[in-house]
Amino acid sequence: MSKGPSRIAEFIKKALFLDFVKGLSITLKYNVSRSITLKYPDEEKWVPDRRFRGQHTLNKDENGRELCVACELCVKVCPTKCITVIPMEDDTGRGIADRVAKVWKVELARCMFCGYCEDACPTRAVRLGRDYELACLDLSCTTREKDELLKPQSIPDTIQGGFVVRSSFERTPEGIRVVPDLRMQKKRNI
Amino acid sequence: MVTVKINGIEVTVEDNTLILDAARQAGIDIPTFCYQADLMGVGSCRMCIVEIEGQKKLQPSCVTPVLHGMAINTETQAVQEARAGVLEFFLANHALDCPVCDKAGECELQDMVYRHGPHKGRHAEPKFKFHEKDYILSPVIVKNSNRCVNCMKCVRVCREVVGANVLGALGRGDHQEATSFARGPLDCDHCGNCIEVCPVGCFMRLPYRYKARPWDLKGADSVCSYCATGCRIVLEERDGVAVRSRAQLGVGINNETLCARGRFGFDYMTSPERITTPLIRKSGGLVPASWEEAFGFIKDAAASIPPDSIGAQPRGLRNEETYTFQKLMREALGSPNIDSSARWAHGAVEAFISAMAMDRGGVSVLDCVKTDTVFVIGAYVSEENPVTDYLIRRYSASRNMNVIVASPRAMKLDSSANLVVRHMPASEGALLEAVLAAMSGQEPDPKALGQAGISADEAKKIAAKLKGSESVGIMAGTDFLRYPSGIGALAKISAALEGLGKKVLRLPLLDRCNQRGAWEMGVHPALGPGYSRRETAGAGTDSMLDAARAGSLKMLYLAGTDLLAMNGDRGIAGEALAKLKLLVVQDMFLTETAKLAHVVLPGAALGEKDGTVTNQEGRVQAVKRLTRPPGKAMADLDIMTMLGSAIATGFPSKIKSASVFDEIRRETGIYETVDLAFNNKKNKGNGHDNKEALVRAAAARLEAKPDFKAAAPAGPDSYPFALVTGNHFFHSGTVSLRSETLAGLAREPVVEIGEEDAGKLGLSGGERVRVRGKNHEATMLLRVRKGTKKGVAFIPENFEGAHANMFFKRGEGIQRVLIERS
Amino acid sequence: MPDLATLLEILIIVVKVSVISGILFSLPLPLTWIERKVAGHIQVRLGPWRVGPHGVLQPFADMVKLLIKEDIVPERADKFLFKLAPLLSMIPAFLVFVAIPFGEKFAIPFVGKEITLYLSDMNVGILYILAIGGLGIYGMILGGWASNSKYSLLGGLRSSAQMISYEVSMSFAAIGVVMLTNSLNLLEMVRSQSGSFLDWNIFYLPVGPVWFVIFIIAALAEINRIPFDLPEDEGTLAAGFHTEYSGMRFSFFMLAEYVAMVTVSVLTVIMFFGGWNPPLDISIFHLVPPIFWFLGKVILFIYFFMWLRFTLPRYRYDQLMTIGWKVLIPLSLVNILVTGLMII
Amino acid sequence: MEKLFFLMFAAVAIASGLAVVTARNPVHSALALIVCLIQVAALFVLLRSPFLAAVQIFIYVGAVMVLFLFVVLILDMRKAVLQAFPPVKKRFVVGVILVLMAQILAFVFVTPMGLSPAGGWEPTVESIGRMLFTKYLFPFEVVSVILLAALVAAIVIAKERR
Repeated sequence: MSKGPSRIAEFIKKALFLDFVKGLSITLKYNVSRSITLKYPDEEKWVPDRRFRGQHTLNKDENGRELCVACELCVKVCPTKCITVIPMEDDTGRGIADRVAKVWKVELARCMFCGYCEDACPTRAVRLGRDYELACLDLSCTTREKDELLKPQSIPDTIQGGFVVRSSFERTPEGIRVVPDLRMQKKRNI
Repeated sequence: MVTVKINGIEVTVEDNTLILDAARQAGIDIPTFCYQADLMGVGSCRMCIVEIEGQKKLQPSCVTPVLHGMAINTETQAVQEARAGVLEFFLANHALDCPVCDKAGECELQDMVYRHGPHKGRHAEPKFKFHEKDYILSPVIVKNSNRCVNCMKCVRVCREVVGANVLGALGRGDHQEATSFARGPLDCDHCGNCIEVCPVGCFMRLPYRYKARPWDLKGADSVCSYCATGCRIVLEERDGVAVRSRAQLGVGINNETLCARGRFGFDYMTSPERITTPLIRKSGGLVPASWEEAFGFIKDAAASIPPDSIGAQPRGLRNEETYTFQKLMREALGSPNIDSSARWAHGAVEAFISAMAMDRGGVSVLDCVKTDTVFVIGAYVSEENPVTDYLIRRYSASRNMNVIVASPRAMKLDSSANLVVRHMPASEGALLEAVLAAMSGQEPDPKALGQAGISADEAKKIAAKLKGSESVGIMAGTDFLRYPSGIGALAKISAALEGLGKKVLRLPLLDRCNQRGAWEMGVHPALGPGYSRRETAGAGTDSMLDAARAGSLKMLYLAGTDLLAMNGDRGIAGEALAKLKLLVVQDMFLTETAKLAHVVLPGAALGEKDGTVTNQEGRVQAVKRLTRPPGKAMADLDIMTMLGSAIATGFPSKIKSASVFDEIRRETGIYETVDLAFNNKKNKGNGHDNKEALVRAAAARLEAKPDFKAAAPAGPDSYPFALVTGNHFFHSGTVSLRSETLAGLAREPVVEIGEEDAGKLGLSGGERVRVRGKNHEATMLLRVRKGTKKGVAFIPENFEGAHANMFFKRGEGIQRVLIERS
Repeated sequence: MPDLATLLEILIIVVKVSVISGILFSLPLPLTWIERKVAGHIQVRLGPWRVGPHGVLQPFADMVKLLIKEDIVPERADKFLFKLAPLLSMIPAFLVFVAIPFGEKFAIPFVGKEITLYLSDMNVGILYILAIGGLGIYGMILGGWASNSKYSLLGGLRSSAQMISYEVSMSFAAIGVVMLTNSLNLLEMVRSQSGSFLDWNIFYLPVGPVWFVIFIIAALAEINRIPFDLPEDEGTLAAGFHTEYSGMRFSFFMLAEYVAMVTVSVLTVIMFFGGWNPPLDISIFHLVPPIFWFLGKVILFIYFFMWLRFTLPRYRYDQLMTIGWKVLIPLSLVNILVTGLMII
Repeated sequence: MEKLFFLMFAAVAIASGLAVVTARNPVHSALALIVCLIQVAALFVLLRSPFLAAVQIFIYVGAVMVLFLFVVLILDMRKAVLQAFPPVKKRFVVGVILVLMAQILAFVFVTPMGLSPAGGWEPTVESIGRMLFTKYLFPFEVVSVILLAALVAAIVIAKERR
């Protein structure tokens, strides 16, 4: 019987729809609160943290030599078998060893961005970068060849990431592009 | 027999067994680096150390024999710590450049460290480096001493198995490396056995360098297609391109050894010169066509030709294909004229088969080298069958036995021989007659001795050695097929030895892959499958060529043979081929013969089809398909069946090679008991030998032993050299010239003479000389070989630039030539 | 031959019908936009943004898409019923507006002609609305059955069961209001609530709020809105009865649904919130034309329904039945008794 | 004018009534029955009894038929489903639809025209209520008792199944 009063209170609560009112008040509060949507791609763009795993990039050492020694460990470890490496011999000093990659190709359509290739790489040559705008209108962009991967990515390594920058949305004959303006950074809680 | 206890397991083994072998018998694995069963033990790596109860120090099990009552522990903590310590020391200076090392993934050091090793290094000091960059030892071998673990397997295999003796240890202590003299380029067989035995990435293949990783490769068991030794290889491909060929430890008679041809010569498969589409001669030139067009062309052209045709084949075709080929000729086309280009004396084949007892079943080469006396005659075994040479050397080194080598030319095997006899070319018959006479106690005929160019003493020595042995292995080679005059004597000496109650094992040494298989499949004018005699004998190669010259033979079908380059008389062959109304050539490359053809059908390489091949011993081994033939090229069996069904009714248009082999088993009888399980690596009974894979004796014996007349050397007496021909060490037929790697080892034609002659002529090796014969003259490089008989010059048959067969004319026998500086 | 006055009457009716139909037909355009915006903001995001400023053109884009989309009829469907069902669903939703008043009268300036702000002043208005409004269910049932798809069939079954269960309570709520206002005529109902907001039925204590709650809950269930949208429960039934529909036929269902929501809002306002009466009987409020009061209240309720949709989760089917039969119907019966006592 | 409407409604009512019994597919029968009931409701309107019309639609069309359909839908009628409906040519269907549209127009135009009630008695809710609770009290109560009995019977049958 000790539960009596509380039962009555429960009943009154139910009869007066207090729970509903509470829920409704919460949603009403959100309704009038500021939205957290990023106005991507028109105005803003999120610059990911360094730990973000986007499109692959191949690194070079400080002398500009390719770090990749074409050991194919990334190929071996890749769970989706999306990387193709064909080694070749080249002692012109292009790479850090005389074994360099003739072909270093990743099929992004199959990649699941797990980062195992990064872990397996003995020379830290391959890294998952921060470029995440990978869509295109045909299948041409689903594979990335070595030349493209060796180019620096749109966000330099010196930038820590984890913030929003202003950006502009450009339509060019080659396709559409989001150009971030890395000078203006603002932290946003996401 | 002694009984020892290993890890508590009692095992009874032979006296003098090594602890390691005893442990393996007991099913206990002891890790090793430097141990290899066939090589002398050195105990240098200390990986195999075990604890023997009662002994304070750990002992290397690969050099310590067991004693009765020994109690051995292989997995105590002391042993495990010691192993880890050994590995730690290896790693102290090991380059650890696994990501760029070709061996990574199949590296024994990697596996060992993974299993036994310290997983943390304590060496902080900078590693000692022998050199910064890998250096090239030979056109096929590249070396990185930084990875060496000093197991010395390479040195030992080079000395004990190959006999080249070009590797040794350089430096001392941790600066010791196994390499060539002063790290200079190697002058050896380039066989690459050092690469195969190297447990780490110290010796590496140069052509395979940085091509793939072991886990990329898909392999197919195959058999080397260059000579008739029948070495088992594993061809490996990446992305549909064959990149490596290797032997496996404990598999096949070759047992991890190969020669340069087998290890590096597979790249003819991917040569850009391969024919990828059928070609038809139209208005003078060969133009690409479809298969239907090609078959239609043959059908139309053959319609007006009476069944007088020929097939000739030696190389690259499987048993199934040769069987189907002769069936196609005999049954579908109705022509009895079928022959294989067995060197130059086609008529001698039957006699040779009989003399070498090939109709009495296969003889294992391992049995043959385990006899008391091995008599090698009429074959340049070191160059034509290098792996047979390895086997003789390896067994003769560890056993008490005689090796007799009789040959006009010096060869590598001489160093392992007890008796070397240099006789004149084409005088094997005279030599054997002299030996026969000596055996029966008579004085050898001086005329025969003079003809053979040997002394009576030498003949007596041979006779004495033969007489003094319980068992004799006679290895006779293709010289008997070039100059058949000695075949009768060969048969006689075998009979004489058998008459004395000795066990005689006769092993033919053949220089063409599946040559024996072709004969056994019935590619012979008078013999059918399984050496069964045909009622009506057809024409052999020589008579067919004569008929063609006379115009009575109008069509020729050549499968995989380069008749023009390999026939004994190029003049006759060229004339005959030019007169033909229809010449069909089925080959992988546009050979000189194929260039004359009216229709060229692109065939497949051995690694591109399934089937079986028979080696010189009569051992039947299966080959598996690794890659697909390029372009529109097809497996030869398919070509034959499709051609057969196109021009004859009732011929099946497609047969599986397995069902053809079943038919062969049924029809020939001699293949009935062949057990192909030998090929299966997983097969438990897979040793170095498998007698179940040897062919059985034929039901009917061949009795033909005609005496072939010895022809006197032709040419002016003023020409001092008797010209002999044979295979080049790196080349076998003309296919190997299409292998980029082998061509890189030897691209130019050479003439070889003895040291004495060279000195007399004032010539030295590497000079360009002119060789002048009665019929032909050519310019080539001079090679000087120590120990070759005076007055003997050798030209390899293989080079397209300088055809040896242009020096010869049929019926003239051996030629005299003059060598002068050009 | 009818005289001029009759013809004028007919003309006025035709004009009114066309105006109302036009408004109703175009109603989903702003409503979908508002709904998506409300959804977005309640979920702290923006909603449609890219088509036009703040995405206002998004509904037009959707409309174009629906118009040009392929009209798919499943092969083994009952073709006639399949095509009939969307119309069956849509027509009753429109027919309901015959009886709905939007105000009293409206004088057209400069002409001196007064026109009524309703099509028909039925003396059984409320009954008519309930009866015709209830017919919309056939569209769902037949559409669900004709599609020959298990999801659709289950959706149809659910909607019929749900409709039967809640029609009763809704009718009781209507009866309650009829008892309070003593009329079946909607105009009369509004008239009886004139005065300040205390005269509205919702404040007819203690029974007014109860009737209101019963009506709102039952109406939500009738028009298949969350938390009672089980017939088109995408979690378990793909899209319920309209799974197989596409293009225009699909949009007819959506149209009917939105019109039903408006109908319920309008009914709520008329029955409980004083119709077009301002909340306080003061002259400033009377300056505003009554139609604006009416529309303002309706819009508030439309917002309320959307607000509910993005606040409450969907009920389980057994809960739905429990609420209908074990709570609402007994409660209505008790409330009728109380109401009757109060009236006496 | 009224006669015309009456004939139209009556004809459609009879035709749809026939369709109810002739249609193979129960769903189609139900649909035809609904049409029939609506026609009857329209006839009530013509008889100046809008209340009865509304109740007719409300109860029969709105509730009873929904229940009918609910039961029918649970039946397994795969073969029946595959039959083409309606089993006549397209132009008949178009004709029927045109007639139905004409009826809607009739509804719209006829009802609010303020036709005077027949016989002076006005069938308002009030008068119907009065009649039910005075003159027809006994039948009303009997019907309600029968309904109650039916209700109880239904529950009993449903219970026994368990």
